[in-house]
Amino acid sequence: MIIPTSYYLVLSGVLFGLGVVAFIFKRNVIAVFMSIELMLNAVNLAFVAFARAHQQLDGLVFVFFVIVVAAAEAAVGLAIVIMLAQNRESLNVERVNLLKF
Amino acid sequence: MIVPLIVFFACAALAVTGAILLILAREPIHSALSLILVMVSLAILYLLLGAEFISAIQIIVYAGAVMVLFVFVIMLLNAGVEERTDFSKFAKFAGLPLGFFLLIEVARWMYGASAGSAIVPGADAFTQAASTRALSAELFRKYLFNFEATSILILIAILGALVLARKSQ
Amino acid sequence: MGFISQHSVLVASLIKIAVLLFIVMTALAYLTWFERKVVAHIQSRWGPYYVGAHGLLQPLADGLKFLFKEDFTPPTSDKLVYVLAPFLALTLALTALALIPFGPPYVHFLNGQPVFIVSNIDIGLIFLFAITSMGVYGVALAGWSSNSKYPLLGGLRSSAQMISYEVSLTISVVGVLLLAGTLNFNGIIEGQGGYWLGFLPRWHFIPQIVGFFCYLTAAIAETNRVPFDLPEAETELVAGFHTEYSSFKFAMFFMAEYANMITVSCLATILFFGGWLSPFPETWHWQWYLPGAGLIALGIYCVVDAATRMRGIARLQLGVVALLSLGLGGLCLLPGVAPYVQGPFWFTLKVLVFLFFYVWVRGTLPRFRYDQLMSFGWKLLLPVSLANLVITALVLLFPAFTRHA
Amino acid sequence: MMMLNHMWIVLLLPILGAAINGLFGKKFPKAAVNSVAVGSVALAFAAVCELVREFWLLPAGSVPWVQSYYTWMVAGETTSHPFRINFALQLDQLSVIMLLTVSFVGLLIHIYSIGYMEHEGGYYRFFSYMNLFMFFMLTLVLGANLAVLFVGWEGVGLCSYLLIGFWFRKKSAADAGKKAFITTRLGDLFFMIGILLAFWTFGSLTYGDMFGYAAEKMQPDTLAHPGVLTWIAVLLFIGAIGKSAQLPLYVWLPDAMEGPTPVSALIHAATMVTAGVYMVARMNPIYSRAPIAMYLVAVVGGVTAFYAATIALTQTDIKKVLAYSTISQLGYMFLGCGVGAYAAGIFHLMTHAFFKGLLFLTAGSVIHAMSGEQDMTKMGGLRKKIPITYWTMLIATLAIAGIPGFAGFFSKDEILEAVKSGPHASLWLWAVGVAAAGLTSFYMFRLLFLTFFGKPRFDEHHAHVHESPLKMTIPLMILAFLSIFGGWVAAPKLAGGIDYFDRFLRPVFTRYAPAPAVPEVASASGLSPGMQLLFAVMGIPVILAVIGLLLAWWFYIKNPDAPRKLARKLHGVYVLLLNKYFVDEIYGALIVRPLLWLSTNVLWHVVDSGVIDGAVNGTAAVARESGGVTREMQSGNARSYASWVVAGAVGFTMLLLAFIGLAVR
Repeated sequence: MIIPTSYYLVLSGVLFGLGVVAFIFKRNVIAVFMSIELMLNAVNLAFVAFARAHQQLDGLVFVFFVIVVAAAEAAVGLAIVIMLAQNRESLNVERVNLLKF
Repeated sequence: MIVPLIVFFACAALAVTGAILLILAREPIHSALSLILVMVSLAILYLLLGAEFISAIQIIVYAGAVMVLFVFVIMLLNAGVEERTDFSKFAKFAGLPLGFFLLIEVARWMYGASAGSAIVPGADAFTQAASTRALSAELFRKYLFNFEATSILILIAILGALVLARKSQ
Repeated sequence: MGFISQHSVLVASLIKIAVLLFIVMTALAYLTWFERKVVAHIQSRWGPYYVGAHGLLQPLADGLKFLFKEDFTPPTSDKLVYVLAPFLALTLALTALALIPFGPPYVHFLNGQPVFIVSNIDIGLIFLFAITSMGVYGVALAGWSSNSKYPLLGGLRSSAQMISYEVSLTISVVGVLLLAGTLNFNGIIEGQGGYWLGFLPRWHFIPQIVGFFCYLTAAIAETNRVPFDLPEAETELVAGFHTEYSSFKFAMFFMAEYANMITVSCLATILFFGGWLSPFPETWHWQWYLPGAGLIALGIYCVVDAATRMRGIARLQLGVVALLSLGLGGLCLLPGVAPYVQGPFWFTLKVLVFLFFYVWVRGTLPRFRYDQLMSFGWKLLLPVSLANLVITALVLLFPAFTRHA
Repeated sequence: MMMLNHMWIVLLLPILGAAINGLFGKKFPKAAVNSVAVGSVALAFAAVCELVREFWLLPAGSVPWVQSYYTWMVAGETTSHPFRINFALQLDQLSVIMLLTVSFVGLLIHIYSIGYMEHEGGYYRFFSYMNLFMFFMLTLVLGANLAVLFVGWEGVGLCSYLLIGFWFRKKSAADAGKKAFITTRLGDLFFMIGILLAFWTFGSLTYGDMFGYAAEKMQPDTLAHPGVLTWIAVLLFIGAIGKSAQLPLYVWLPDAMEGPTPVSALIHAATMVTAGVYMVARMNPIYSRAPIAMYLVAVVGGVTAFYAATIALTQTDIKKVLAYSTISQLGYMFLGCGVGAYAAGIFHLMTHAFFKGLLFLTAGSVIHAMSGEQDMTKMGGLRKKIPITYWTMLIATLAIAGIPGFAGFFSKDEILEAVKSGPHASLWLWAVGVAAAGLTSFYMFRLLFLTFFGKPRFDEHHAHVHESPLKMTIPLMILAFLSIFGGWVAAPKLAGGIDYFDRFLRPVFTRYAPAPAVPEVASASGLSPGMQLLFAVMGIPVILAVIGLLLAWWFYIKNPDAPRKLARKLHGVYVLLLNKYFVDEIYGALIVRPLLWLSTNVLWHVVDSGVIDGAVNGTAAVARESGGVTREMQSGNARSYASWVVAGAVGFTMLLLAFIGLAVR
């Protein structure tokens, strides 16, 4: 009994959507970051599934790259978060609203 | 053999619940844990898909390093319960519905996109094809430049993190 | 019967898991005994002595004590995570062992399943790392969830420390991978077969001596052992991340730590010391009798000891131990059995050496300061292991050195 | 053949020196700066010598020797005659002469500068500029087409600007620099037009192609029918006027004396200002085909020679006198070229480089000795105190005055000879030239006497007069030697023999010469060699020179108050000359003030502040207003931003589903 690719893809779609919702919904900066990670993961799943479906390794390689990017982004992002927390005593993105008119 | 299907649905359920928990949890650390849950179940799915190496990497890098960093930061900043402010009316009334709409759209679209390629050969064949050796060959021959580029990216990330950290002291 | 024949793989795995669990648990228990004894002797004490002969029943007593103590959960703690942490720690620690080949793969059941390894997967090493890399959470979450100062600090330290040293750990191993050209444990071990100059075993620790020491250091740090045991530095943070833990949850952390020790030692054995390979050429057949001889010698020692120094119950225990070891020794001497015991015998021997080394280090070295720890990890260990990796790769570019073209 | 194939080395060395000193010189000790600067020039000179040695061995067929190193500019590849300029270098007899002169005099002056600039700030800057100048000058000389020549042309202009304004804190110096630059630029404008016209005419800027085209495909212009050739020649010559400070664009050169004396010696006497002459000589095939232009060159040259000489009579600043004499000598060179005696012109260029360089250096030495005093009326009686300077300057003066036996005599005599009896002879020009010769000797000896003879006119207690160090005097001696014997290559001609210099340069000027070719400048009349020699020696120029000498002696030694009397008698003339014919004032009134008025009232108040600022501010205002409208969206709340992003994503997916989604199904 083999599992159709569409299952995986739909799953990844759902995860991605949830990631988007989380991205909007969460107020905590770190959590927002996590939702980004979630989206990336969803995309990875799609990549692997396609790679499997077309019997090509490129998808896997791309997953590899995505993971690398995610790692880099986490490193810098979290450093920024720390700075943020030190400069203004709140992790709530809505309270960090200097970037405006 | 029904086992893979069971595994798939189990992991899928875990992943989705994890994602939902990530949204609902008020403690950042719980969000982190639920995200780890998602990642682990995804790793199992990768195994199911026959991408052993990727699943291992998924665990090592994501669950083992990135998420640890998250947890570490949460602990360091002692991030408490998140306050559910709603300063942005647009986000409240338009954002979330749009988000869910997008969720449905994407899911539907993915389904449509994959409708054509539903036939999937046995995992073992792919496992052979996607052996670590083959993968590395692909990575270091065809995608060598991109690989190097990512290394530069990592380097820059490290430097950036260093600079930020230094300034913060 | 039909079920078994159908799912023979499943059954075999279950059996192996059960046996392994039993052995490991016992081993953990007696590892504590071993450690206390050795440290005691290093510090010229007797160590556990009264509970059973040579304190042999001490671990049992400890286990009972842990079981019957009150399991106290701090009210302010984050219940879910608080409970989750120790389970996570122990589970991961034990799961890692499932990948270790304790003996050669050609020893197998009727259905062709190898006896000495639970799951012989293609990328074992990476999977091992995957599992150990998750191990951080046990400590970190424990520190966070118990919602108190010292544990938090301990958790912070440990997560930082483990991430930092995991990097060098992995990199120091890559050199071996380059030499072996495979991620499969059995592959790595068999790659180390053969001899230089006829007698010097082709073990990786000779070309990878630098990598080996890097690995050793990083491994000690990974397992939070002295001199890197800052997460639980008694003198600074009462007991570090498990300050708030009592009774059996504490015991789980304890076991997890020792299980990790074992795992890491096994890994060192596999990667650098040829796993279950014997140091002597196959042609020296007398080595087949070594296991049996060793056990019998132990038995005789116990008999003598019991006869001369022990009294009452203790004498009885030693008698039992003596009987066991004599019996096993005799079994191992049987020509039909001897060849199969070789692998496990050598493996265990090497692992024991490493464990002894662990304890030895603990008995001798003082604890690092935190900044020292970090700077050591990032500024010394990482560059060295990186250099080792690069040099290995460069050397391997010369076809003369490559074994797997 | 090595150097021949690698002529660029000659250029590379100075630019390297300039770069090193310019970039790192600030940190270097002076010794290092010296060794870099002088070393690079010395090596360049050595390279030139090797180059010349190899050039001698070259078969006549392969002269001129052209080496193209890379394609510099290309345009209109597809058109009938594309615009393609190679960075090419050319070596022939003319460039050989120039190369030797420039590099050798340059080397000497570099050495001299070590001593002269010792106590100056911006030491490294000075030498870096000097090297840069050497580079550009050599480029100018070696270039194989007008474009490369133009690069050198502008480059030397730039360096001259930088070096005149070397003491940029002194306003007069800075102004002088600007004046020089702008005035020359005025000429360069026409020069550039000339180049473009030349390209338009010949379809190429490479000398060979241009001249070949002119020789084969074009009819020479005549006095009656001036054509495009004349235009090209005239335009180029205007550039030369600017560069070589001829009437009416000479005004910058006297002010250029604000720069350090070695600069005046190198740039404003020996090399750069002669670039114009070189250019005319280089373009000789064109000039020979444009009689009007030729005549113009001759007239401008002759008139300038005389005019500048008259001004020099009354100047009291030692360097100013030399400046005007330079102008007038340059006039001689143009006069020579103008009458078709290019070789004579170049010959005078070379000898002039020697003795005028020497004169400036000695002047510098005097100034050095007087610790900065430049006014001759405050000198005097220096003969005993600085003997070397005195003797060398005497030699130079004799040379420039054209006293027989010295370099200047031969070259000047050759020019005047050509003016008198050349193919384009013109008697009045000859008269002018001769008069100028007399004046030259007068003012030069005036300078000499005022400086070195009579009783000191400064209090000897304060001014501690001292001879310059060796590194300054040795170049003086070498140049003095050259100012004596530098001209003897042409000596045999006077004895009825042939002029080796002329013989050597001849191919350059005959290759494309329009028939009839210039006859070998042999004896003008059928007199016997001895008589010729006599005539030549006793020729009118010489006599006038001697008269000038005597007059100067009578005026400034015999009875020193005679000049004042004379000045009182001829008051009008005196004032006129003293104020250089009020040319600066006239230019100021005619050109500078209107220009200032225009730029202030029109360009500034109307165009700049009105139109341009208005446009800029307008843009800014528009942006501000529009931003004010849309900025409300920028709530600064990340979540709303995210929501907007999602909205966009949704819209996009809708589109995709609308178009592609169907296809996928």
